[in-house]
Amino acid sequence: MKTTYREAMRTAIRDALQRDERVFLMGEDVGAYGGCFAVSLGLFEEFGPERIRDTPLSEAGFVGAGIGAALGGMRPIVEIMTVNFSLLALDQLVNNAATLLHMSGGQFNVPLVIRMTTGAGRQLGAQHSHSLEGWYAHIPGLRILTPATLEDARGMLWTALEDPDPVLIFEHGTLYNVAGDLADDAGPVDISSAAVRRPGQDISLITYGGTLPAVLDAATQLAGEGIDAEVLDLRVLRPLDDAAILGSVAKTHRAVVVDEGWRSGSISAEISARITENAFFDLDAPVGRVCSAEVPLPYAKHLELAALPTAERIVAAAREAVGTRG
Amino acid sequence: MKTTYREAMRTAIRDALQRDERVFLMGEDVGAYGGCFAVSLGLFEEFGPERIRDTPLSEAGFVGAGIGAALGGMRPIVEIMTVNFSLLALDQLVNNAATLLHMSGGQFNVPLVIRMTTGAGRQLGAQHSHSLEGWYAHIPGLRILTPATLEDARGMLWTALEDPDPVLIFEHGTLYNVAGDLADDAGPVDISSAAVRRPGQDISLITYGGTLPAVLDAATQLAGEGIDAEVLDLRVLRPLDDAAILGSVAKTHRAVVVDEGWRSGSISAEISARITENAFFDLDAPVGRVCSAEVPLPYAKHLELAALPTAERIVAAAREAVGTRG
Amino acid sequence: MTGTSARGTGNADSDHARHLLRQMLRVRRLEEQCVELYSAAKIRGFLHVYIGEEAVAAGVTSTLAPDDAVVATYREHGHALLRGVPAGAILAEMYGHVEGCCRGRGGSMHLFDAGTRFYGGNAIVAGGLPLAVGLALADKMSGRSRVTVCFFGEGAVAEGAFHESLNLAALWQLPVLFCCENNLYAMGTALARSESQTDIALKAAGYEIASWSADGMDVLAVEEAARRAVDAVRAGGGPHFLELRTYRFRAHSMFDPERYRDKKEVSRWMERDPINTLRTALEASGQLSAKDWKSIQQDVDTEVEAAVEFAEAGTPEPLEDLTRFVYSERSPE
Amino acid sequence: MTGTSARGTGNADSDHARHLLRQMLRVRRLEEQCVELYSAAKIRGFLHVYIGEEAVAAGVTSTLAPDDAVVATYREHGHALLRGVPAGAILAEMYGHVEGCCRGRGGSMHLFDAGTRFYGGNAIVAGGLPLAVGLALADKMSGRSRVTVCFFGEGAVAEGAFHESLNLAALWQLPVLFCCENNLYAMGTALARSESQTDIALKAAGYEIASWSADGMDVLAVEEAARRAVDAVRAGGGPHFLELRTYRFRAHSMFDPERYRDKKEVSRWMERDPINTLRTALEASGQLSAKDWKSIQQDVDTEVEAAVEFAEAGTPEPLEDLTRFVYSERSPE
Ligand SMILES: Cc1ncc(C[n+]2csc(CCOP(=O)(O)OP(=O)(O)O)c2C)c(N)n1
Ligand SMILES: Cc1ncc(C[n+]2csc(CCOP(=O)(O)OP(=O)(O)O)c2C)c(N)n1
Ligand SMILES: [Mg+2]
Ligand SMILES: [Mg+2]
Repeated sequence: MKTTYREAMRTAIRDALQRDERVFLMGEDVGAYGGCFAVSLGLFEEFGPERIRDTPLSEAGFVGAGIGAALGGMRPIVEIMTVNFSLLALDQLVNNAATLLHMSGGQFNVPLVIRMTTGAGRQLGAQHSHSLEGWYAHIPGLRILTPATLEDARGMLWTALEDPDPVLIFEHGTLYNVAGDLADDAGPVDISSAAVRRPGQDISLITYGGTLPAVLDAATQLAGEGIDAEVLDLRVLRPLDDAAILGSVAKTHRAVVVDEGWRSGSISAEISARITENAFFDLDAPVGRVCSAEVPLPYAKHLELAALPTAERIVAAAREAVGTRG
Repeated sequence: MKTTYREAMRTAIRDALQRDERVFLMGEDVGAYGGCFAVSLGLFEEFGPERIRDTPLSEAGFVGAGIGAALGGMRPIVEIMTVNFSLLALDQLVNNAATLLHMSGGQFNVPLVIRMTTGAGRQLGAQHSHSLEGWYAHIPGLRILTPATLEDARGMLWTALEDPDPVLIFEHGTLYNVAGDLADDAGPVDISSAAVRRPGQDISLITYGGTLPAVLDAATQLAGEGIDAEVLDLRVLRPLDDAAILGSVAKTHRAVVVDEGWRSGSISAEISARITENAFFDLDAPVGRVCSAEVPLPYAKHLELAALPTAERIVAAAREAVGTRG
Repeated sequence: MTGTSARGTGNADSDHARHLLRQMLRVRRLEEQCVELYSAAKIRGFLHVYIGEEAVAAGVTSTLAPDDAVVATYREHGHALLRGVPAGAILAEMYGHVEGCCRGRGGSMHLFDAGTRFYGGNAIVAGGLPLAVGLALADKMSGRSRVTVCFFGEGAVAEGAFHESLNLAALWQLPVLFCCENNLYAMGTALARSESQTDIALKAAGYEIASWSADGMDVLAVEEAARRAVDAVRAGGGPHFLELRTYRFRAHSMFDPERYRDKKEVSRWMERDPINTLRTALEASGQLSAKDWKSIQQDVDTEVEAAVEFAEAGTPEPLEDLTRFVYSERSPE
Repeated sequence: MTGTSARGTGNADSDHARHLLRQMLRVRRLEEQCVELYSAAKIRGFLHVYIGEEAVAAGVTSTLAPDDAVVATYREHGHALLRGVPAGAILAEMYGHVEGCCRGRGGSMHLFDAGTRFYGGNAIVAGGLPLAVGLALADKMSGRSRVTVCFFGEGAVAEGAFHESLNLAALWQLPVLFCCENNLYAMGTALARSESQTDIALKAAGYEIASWSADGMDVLAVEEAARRAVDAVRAGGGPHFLELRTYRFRAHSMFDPERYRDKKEVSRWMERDPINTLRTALEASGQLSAKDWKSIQQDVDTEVEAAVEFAEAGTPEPLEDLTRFVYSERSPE
């Protein structure tokens, strides 16, 4: 079946609404407007204003209300239009969603799913281009998902809804229009493991979400140069799938981590540190990182592009790692 | 002169208020109450309610107002009682304070200083024990300071106020009562470099802020075992002083990074990644990390202690690194 | 000014009034015990006691049904106790013992209890309001006629979360009762130094929420106001708001030197002690004999002593379990 | 309903009315040009135009002194233009050129200009309100009699930052004028679906802020209301609040299919086009000749054409400069 990432996401939401009465979607303009990125287009008409619930502009309020509704037995899907606005709700996420289970000694779990668009690449400027999913992965108590494929866009939501704890799903804005084939019987997928998107022997390119396409491009280019890169899609940023990461590096002895966050304190740093800690003597080269330049994302196209990880920069980093003698 | 960290900080604030008319202190209970940790005790009486300005409970509002006042020519010191509440103001910090200079093409700098208490160790539970300074260090446009000594408590504030850009000062709650001698002429200190607090040859122990005392303890214990540890106090978490970090490691060939943040995505990960990237072939052992356990901080004393970096755990990590054959 | 609205002298009314008196005394003694235990270093962290404000929690909780929900603040020992959390489980929690209502992980500011639908214990000012809105939303969407009561201080009124929560509750007509415990101070900040509009009930009305204030030192007045509001909420009347005018007799927390208020102001308010007031009124109208009062006191003392013993006898959680409850161990039903 | 409050026919009044007409037309043409350039892919990112709402910015800015400050939203081209940012610098900004008012780093949503004290250009709804409060605080503390005007949409009213900002401004009696551009929709969300209290001016009054509403389709009415408010603020009367009732004729942004509102509603409002309304009234009262109107149009067209040329001729910033302006290059005075 031909579909897009956007449609796959919408199918997942529709499916969840049909499967479980407790599920509802809530957020700014998810209803009458049709969703700011048209993900929920048509669902308002199909499920009505109670279950496709438009909210006022009050991120802290409706995210907190989502936590409360989850405590109250519902299975809310809260959409924050974009990660940029999620900062307004961060207190609710960090101090309530992520802590209630622990503070209550295991009594109150929060089965909440939060979806948001993330990432740059569309000339939206400094306040609308954050890639903070790696940053969120610092918080114990949260599970962080980054669907990069049609299968994951279609399949992660239901599994997330079955999870007893809060799950954040980050959808990269440049992926919504990605089109491709999806099996007719595509359904729920696991939300705990990384996936090898391209097997290879010479180097591990580790990434997730919005940068997966660029990394796959880079791998193709590298293949042309005789470098056989393995591409690992993390899929889940918290908890990280250490076995998959270390397994890949044990085979290739070299790794470059690619993500769209700012380099300092990026999830790439964490992955680099873990690889070094656990596979130091396996490594033939230091773990490389390709991240965003440390600058609020500029509007101008050429500047924005220069700030982001591109296939060229990934290829260059991989070449350097492979060129290094261990 | 005998003094405490708290008093040194207060002296710094008083000094700034006296030096520059544009300086004022604003925050919850900084005035009539005397400051929630008594840092500003007496200043309300001395400088009056305009310059020691109590605010309502509205972190987003008064942090944003601080940004505006800085744009308007003042030199505000905004106190957020604790880092835990700063999450409510994060949008203002990330989307305004850190971006205005860039978005405006260099026109509007934000000469704002924000002070807050950080850290655990006082049985305050999951919502009052965050150590997020390393997390904040991810944001370009901010400068992050972590005074750990009396000199720095006394000296960092004025230099921060002279900085044209936003500076966040994190004061660890367990340091306020630390007492010691401070030179009578102690004054402004630099806010760009790390400092060696104990020179050593065998291993670099890299830390900052609230964990410096435990690291110094650990170094003393290690000395008893014949391990000569160098203790590096980062002082500034953004931008990091790479030269100091790499310089120390070039000498010792081994490093353990200690911080109170949760391990995944901690500033320790960033430091580990940088060392590996820049000094991979100098290292005789993988860079070690001693961080907090990945759990919302529990109230019970024994559990909290078990979650935090202690001298014992630092010693153990250092022993392991030194025991590793390069 | 120290009068009380105790009116009925029927048997049932008398029983009920004595019950409220007992409830307030239970809170008072428990809190006094906490202060003592804090001084003895048995309890650590931040401790905020409710002494002086007992009429508010006693009056409001007395109007609730067992499956209603309560969301409170870090000053919540009394609310937990009156909703049915055993005093022993509360004290054991503050001891950091596994027998505590949160296994010692929450502490004084984070009491929770699933059995009584007590949703904390929130140490972020105004942080509980959105949760209460969500709990009420769940009830409304599920067609249940439960009420969620949310307690918070007047300091919370300045926070954005207050504003967003009231608007959502009113917009969606949710079954939630907001109870503002207006004790005139947020730590050291007097109401007039934090709100341009000091009439809190009026402020709430600006969201089109039915809203009124009551004398928070008079448990019968609180109860009457609360009953009216709870009944209306339960009947589908949408959110309601109560401003309960009260005062805390003690410092904000164990670290507060109370530089911001006058001793005379405190003693003026102490003349209106909600427990004394009710006791005196009941005695005057013959509804409370010396024997009654003594027996109430004895019962309460016994309860609190037993609670201390329970807490003392508690055990610390094993260190191996440190990272439990970060994620759930089982799927929810 | 389509009447206008244009009354005076004195020469000065006529000149002034024609000036306002010109100002609105400048905004209109610039915005139309933006839409065209967006379609031609010269401008990218998000683009929000102000067509239909010109009377608001024109009426308010006309009452300001040169050193007053303005804080606006992502729908701010008109405000920037009317405060004196050259049209060429605005368009060059959207081209991403170094000649743009922010060197191409800000784009459509982030116009800034130090020279005219234009503080953006903020793409976080309600994110500008606390900044405006702070700017006003700086003025008050420095004893300056400047006014800070903060524009925002009615959608911002639900955000916590709105609440916190109004309270601070009122509490501290700061010289700030809040201007709510109530165009009835926040993207696709109609006012009644986002606010339990839809009378925004009334809501503001709940903070003890002097507050009134004006017809935002009538530039003279806006100006009159604004003048009264600005004068009061400047005279030390504390914060003021204006609700300006207006309507956007175009989609929210270039990506909006406008499923949430009726075409008929839009055309009803278009009958009240602020430019047509004033033009017709001035023509009817003999204050605007056909020649006058033609010359205004020609001037404006010339200005906008020149701006496009300026933007087209602009240059991209060198890539080496990517990380400039993350930190300052020099100390401030
Ligand atoms: C968001 C936030 N900011 C600051 C604090 C610190 N703090 C704890 S209690 C308190 C005062 C709250 O006053 P109020 O809401 O009136 O409740 P009361 O203590 O009087 O019961 C403050 C400022 C906090 N816990 N949360
Ligand atoms: C905090 C935040 N949440 C969501 C958005 C996305 N968004 C951009 S404009 C807008 C609608 C704002 O409506 P209003 O304030 O009425 O202004 P208008 O666009 O009508 O001028 C929304 C929801 C945002 N920019 N910021
Ligand atoms: Mg209070
Ligand atoms: Mg609007």
